[in-house]
Amino acid sequence: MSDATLLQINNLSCIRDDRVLFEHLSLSLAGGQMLLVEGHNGSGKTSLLRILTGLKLADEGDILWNGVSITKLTADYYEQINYVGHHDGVKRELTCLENLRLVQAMGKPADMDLDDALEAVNLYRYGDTPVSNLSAGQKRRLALARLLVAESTLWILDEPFTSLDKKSMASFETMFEQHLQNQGMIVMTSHHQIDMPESNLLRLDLSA
Amino acid sequence: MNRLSLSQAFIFLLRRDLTLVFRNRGELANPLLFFVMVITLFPLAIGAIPELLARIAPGIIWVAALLAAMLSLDSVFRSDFEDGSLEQLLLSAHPMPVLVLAKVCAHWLVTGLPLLLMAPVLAEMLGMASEAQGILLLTILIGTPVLSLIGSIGVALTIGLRKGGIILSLLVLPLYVPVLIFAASAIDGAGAGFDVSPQINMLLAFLFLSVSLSPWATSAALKMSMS
Amino acid sequence: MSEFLNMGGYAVYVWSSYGLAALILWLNWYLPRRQHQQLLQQNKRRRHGTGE
Amino acid sequence: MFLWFHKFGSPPHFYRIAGKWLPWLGVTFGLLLIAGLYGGLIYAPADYQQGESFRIIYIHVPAAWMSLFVYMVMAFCGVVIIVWRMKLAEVVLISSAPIGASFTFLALATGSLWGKPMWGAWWVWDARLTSELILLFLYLGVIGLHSAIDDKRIASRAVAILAIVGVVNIPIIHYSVEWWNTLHQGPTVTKFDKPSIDMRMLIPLLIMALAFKIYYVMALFQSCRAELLRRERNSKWVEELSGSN
Repeated sequence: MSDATLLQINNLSCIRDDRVLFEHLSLSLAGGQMLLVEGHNGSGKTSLLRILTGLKLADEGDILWNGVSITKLTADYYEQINYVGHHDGVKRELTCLENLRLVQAMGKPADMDLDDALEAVNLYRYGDTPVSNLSAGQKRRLALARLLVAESTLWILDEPFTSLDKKSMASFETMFEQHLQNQGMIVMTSHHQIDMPESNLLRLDLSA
Repeated sequence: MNRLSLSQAFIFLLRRDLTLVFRNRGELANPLLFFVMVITLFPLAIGAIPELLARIAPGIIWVAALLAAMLSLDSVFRSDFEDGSLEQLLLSAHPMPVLVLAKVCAHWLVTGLPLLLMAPVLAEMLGMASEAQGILLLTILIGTPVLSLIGSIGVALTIGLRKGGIILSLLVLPLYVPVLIFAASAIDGAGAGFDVSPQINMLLAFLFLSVSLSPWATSAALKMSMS
Repeated sequence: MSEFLNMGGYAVYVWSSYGLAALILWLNWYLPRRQHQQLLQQNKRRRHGTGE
Repeated sequence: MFLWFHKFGSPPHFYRIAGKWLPWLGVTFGLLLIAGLYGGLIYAPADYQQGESFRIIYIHVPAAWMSLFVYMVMAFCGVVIIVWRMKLAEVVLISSAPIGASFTFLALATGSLWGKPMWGAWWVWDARLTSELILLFLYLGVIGLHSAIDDKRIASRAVAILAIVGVVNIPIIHYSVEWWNTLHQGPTVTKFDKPSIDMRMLIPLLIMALAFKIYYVMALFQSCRAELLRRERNSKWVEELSGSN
């Protein structure tokens, strides 16, 4: 990954049912940086993240990836991002391993063994267990395992720590730091206190 | 490791959807049961007059197939929509229309194909002429995929709505009219001993048209529904 | 005149067609117009409500 | 050209222009309507077969033409919405739907009123009436879908897709129904639009068709203005508007 990798938000506005969630938002994020989006409920955090993924269209403004609008890039951009939203995006009828295989099939597979990925999120024992038998926290960990098995530069995470305990939070924070050290980027929202080095952390407060 | 090729991704998703259905076997028979029951209602409602039933059999079977196809449509995207898999598919590096086509194919294999197996039994029960039965199967084979493809557009448009069911039928049924006309008339014609290749050719044309166009509309509609 | 109104015995059909057309065209023009005026008034009220 | 398009497409500009045009459209429509009515009801001779009842075609045929025309306009707007995401197209599309549905309903109702004395029944499965009925369902689908989705910008994109899908299907449905009709009823059914129509009958028909078209633009502008106000009630230009009144 070169230093040129850059996510730019240009003059972005989002209006929902007459209410302006945010207006004229501009910032940029380089490799190795993390953007923490803060704000009270309904301040537009999720909307901003979904606009960044390209799932939602902004009412005004543009998102540029290496200088090119993401609406023009589509598939080339999707290959670069990984999104974990409110929903885990895992099928309850399939086992953990089958779910991860699906993630790989639909994206760009990383050079990581699926078993190792499960080990990393502490689910190794559950490889052949159907997801419907997992707890909420375990499902969340499986959802986050997609970050390891599909290669991507930009991670877009909407409340990744929901239903996770302290210990797994800490291990994911280490994983995030690793990703930043590899010149990756993270955009995330979280109600939890984040215990990560402030040096490459940007904060954006949408309630202001 | 490399990204899957397009055809590999298509087959992978098709197999995934089939696996999902077989792990929920209970729901598999529902559209088929509906199809059989609707047809059973007709003799009860209009009287078991053999000539009359044989005369209207193509129409009944096709209207029932149409309704069964429509009612089963909701399941194409429903569970993927609810658990967030759909947004992950939209963010996939593969082109969405191809993935949509895979899902619709899987859906047709489990809902459309069983109708094909059941249709001869029902045709016999309604006393349909045996010359017409082959054509009946042919029209179902060609026609029901068209129903699934067109219907998937309607489902994609209404998936985010709480009460999408009624509005779905309002959107989709008018678009089913041409298939219904040509399929029923092909069976009628075959029963009367006419050459029905024009009707069959029309149905084939509908199939090619909907295979090539509807996945685009469906993925555009899914994108709209997810935003 | 009465011959004209009689329409060669088809008066009911002809005049109800024209009447229906008049009604439908009038409705399509009148309803949006009324809505437009209501919206203008609402806006005025809102403006005065928040402005002062 | 594109600049003009862009300027015309901006909501405040369109709102003003539409307001200015409305009276002129009204006058034109009035004049055409008087001419058309005079031509259709008095000037045109009675049909030798159908007698005076044929005068219903001066409502029926223009309404049927408009029902198709309005759908084409909607599909065109649909393309503009999908490709350029133009706000004005969204407003035009959804404002057109009730007008188009009304024209379709009018064509159906007058067809039925004409059919009663001609065929002796209020409804026959004639090709044109059946196509109009299906077209009405298509219109109702657009209206229903739009009202079912709360977020109006998303709703506009949904109906845009639906209108485009519909317009691809309309010719297919139309020819299927036509074909079905000849198959089941034979070509003996009298059609409204005979190829050899008397000039004195044709001219009023064309005038009425033009009057309906002008009426559509007029009703469309009227309802677009209301829809624009509703959608943009928080924007600056609407606030300025209520200030200046």
